[in-house]
Amino acid sequence: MIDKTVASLAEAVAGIKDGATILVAGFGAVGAPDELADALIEQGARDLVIVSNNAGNRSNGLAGLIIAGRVRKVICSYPRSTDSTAFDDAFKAGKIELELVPQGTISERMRCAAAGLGGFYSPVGVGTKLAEGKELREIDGRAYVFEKPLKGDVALLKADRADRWGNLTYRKSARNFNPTMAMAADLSIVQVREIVQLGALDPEAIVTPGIFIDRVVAVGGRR
Amino acid sequence: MIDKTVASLAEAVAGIKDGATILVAGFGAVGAPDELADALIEQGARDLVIVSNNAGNRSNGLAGLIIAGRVRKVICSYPRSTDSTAFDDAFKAGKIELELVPQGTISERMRCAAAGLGGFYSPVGVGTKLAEGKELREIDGRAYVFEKPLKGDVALLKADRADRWGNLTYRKSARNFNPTMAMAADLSIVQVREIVQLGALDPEAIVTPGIFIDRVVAVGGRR
Amino acid sequence: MKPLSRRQIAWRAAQDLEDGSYVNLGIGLPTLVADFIPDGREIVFHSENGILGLGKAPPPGEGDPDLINAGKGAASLVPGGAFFHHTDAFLMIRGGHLDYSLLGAFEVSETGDLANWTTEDPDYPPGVGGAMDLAAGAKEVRVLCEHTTKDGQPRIRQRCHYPLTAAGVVRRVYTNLAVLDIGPAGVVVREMVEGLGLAALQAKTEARLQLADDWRPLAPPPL
Amino acid sequence: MKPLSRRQIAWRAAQDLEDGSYVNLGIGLPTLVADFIPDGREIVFHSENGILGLGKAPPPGEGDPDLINAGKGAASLVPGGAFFHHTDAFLMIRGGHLDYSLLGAFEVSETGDLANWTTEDPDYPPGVGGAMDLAAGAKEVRVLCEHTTKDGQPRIRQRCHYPLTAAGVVRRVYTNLAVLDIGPAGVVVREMVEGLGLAALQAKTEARLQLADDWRPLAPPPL
Repeated sequence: MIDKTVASLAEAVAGIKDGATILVAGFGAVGAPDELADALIEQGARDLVIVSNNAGNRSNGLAGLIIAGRVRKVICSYPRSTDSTAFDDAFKAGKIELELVPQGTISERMRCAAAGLGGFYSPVGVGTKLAEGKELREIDGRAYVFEKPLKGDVALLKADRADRWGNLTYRKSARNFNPTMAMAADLSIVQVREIVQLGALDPEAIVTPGIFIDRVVAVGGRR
Repeated sequence: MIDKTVASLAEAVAGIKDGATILVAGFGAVGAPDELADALIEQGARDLVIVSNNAGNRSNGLAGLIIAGRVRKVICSYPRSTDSTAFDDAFKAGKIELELVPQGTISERMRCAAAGLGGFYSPVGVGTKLAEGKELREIDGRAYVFEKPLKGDVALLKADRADRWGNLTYRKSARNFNPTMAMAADLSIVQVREIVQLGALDPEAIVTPGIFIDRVVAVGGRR
Repeated sequence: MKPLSRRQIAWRAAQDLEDGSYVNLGIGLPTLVADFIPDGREIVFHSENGILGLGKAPPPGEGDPDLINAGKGAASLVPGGAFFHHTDAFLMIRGGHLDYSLLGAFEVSETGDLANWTTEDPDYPPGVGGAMDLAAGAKEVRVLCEHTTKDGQPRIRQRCHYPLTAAGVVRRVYTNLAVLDIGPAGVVVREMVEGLGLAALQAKTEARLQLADDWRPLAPPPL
Repeated sequence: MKPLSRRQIAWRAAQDLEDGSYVNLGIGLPTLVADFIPDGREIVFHSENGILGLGKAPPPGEGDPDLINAGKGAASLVPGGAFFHHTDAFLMIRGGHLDYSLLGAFEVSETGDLANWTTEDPDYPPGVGGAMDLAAGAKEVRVLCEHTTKDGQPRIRQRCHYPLTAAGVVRRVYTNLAVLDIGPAGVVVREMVEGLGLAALQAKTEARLQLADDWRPLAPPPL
């Protein structure tokens, strides 16, 4: 029997290794797996490379990992926000590395890894600082930069509902990076509001099929 | 006001030009826009390049276009079936050109066009006849072939329900190539069972957002 | 001579959005455009975090925490709106599916180069977000900005001094003094505020200006 | 010596699918595997046309015309199943998300090359379908086939004579005479039908065989 549900947050993040590349979903605070990130602090893994759109808010989730000194590098599109002090302080102190990637390029590079492709040519960033050092190629008269797949050892995700197979649905704009990151990691872990019976999710409306998910933990929360 | 609905099949296929590249959805007979293809026969465009998974069944839809002599070339993964006599006859008579592309590569090449990318590296087909003449590249120790985007002038699609913005839902495995082809053509035309009020489709369960759709025509049919 | 207010710049840009357009509004000044769409026009607003049909900000306290816009403020969805994931949101952007991307700018060059992502302030980590994707992908990129910086330096330049977001993409600029088109003929003044002559406008502009034969006064209503 | 029936070959392959596996069954002989999954194991079957959780064929007349399998026969969905589009279906295949791809074969070489898509019959147009994707993408590719052709020619060869589907991908072969593993040590016989010696098996095999120290009799139940 397939049962990907686990009983606790500690069990959900068990076994994550030092030095792991961790995809952390969310756009700002929305759709961000804060409880899983908190559990990862407890779990103790360090020297992490984080792939995320932002770099954490206040002291929640990802910001907590940074404050705890567990993050070696952040690959993201937009580290700054009004309350991104954890990252800002670590960055100014030279304690954290930053690799800036355009937002659509981050998600496309993760999808590329998920799809088993070796890379793609993107028009985004051509002629800018962020394309420096990258292979340039003209295809049918337009200039492109070569982008490589971006894969995670682990993905930390947040969804609304799940079943024991790991099928997922989301709420509104909390979907954001979750479905792509779910596909792009070796170990995909999701926190959900609610676990439902197998067969209760509409097969036409499942956004992330369970094949991409390894562990599911219910954390409750608002609907 | 945005109203992509049109009153007739004739209006739905109006203006399609001779020589056009037409993406025709469906996997076998399921999800195939047969009524639109029939209307295209009436409309009269010729010298067409068809991109599809199969090459038509009996005398329906795409097969009808072939029988009517309107198709110059078919780009597909699997032309043969027990009832693909229209294509088989034209092929044997040397009246139609065939470009064979692996099934996943066809859909990925269309998505590539839809996503504004210049091409991608795929492991599929490496070392086979279907990769002959294609650029080969080794990336991180694995061999890939370079695949270019595949774009349509027109997409002929079939969905279950639509609203006047062109938002679409599908039924079961009739989804197949429809969502990808919808994104990959300059003019995307869909036949649907039913047109519903704007706002009646669940925004979490819309599969093809209306931005990709240009014309919607209701043809009724079973639910 | 009375320069436009920020709301008047937004009003002017809104007048040019045709009924049925799909539009992404950048953070800051472009966001105001949504408030000035002429009655009777249905415009579909796209948000990079996976929304088509972005509606107005809800009354304070009535928002859904899972529904935010690209600026991470509370948002709403209009009937006909749809949710999707980040990779699809950027497929829409990069793949040319949006009619207009309206962006803010630090600088625009006379060849349409755009600089709007970093001033290289050493006190803060840089952030690019979706800026490069939005600048590279839409059918047409338009800029809204003040004509000069706070200390009077021109923003419309022969060449950008800040790092580029994208090269050669901007087609129209709305400022507090003028509406400018950028094309093969260079920078053409289509509208100027009343009481301002070409010489006076040129004095505030580094790029060489040409006056359109059919130029008109830029005269928004009081707002 | 009693060769296995087709159903017995399928039975043998089914025994090796662990509980919780995600599996794609190729058209023909591999399709039979679904009938022989040992009790208590939950296996999720994938179909290239956008289905996870493919169930048994419905009773005649009770199928849904919109729900078919890769062979275009009537199908069903099990509780927990999900529908998705073709590009996602092949992302799962190409991206290594399937545990097993079970395929038929014309020939397999001693280095794991697979030929199963064309015999270059000049009387028919060629078709590749999803064969190359399925052979290139799954975590493990296994083949089910008769040990020899109808006229007694070996299918397990030093090198394939028919055009390749993929090079170096097959890890295990189930035939009516044996279970063979292909790896760095070459082709290793893990099981043989009772009454057959290595020399007799070698006589029906072009590739050089080695007998595993712990080889066992291949003895399926009567089916």
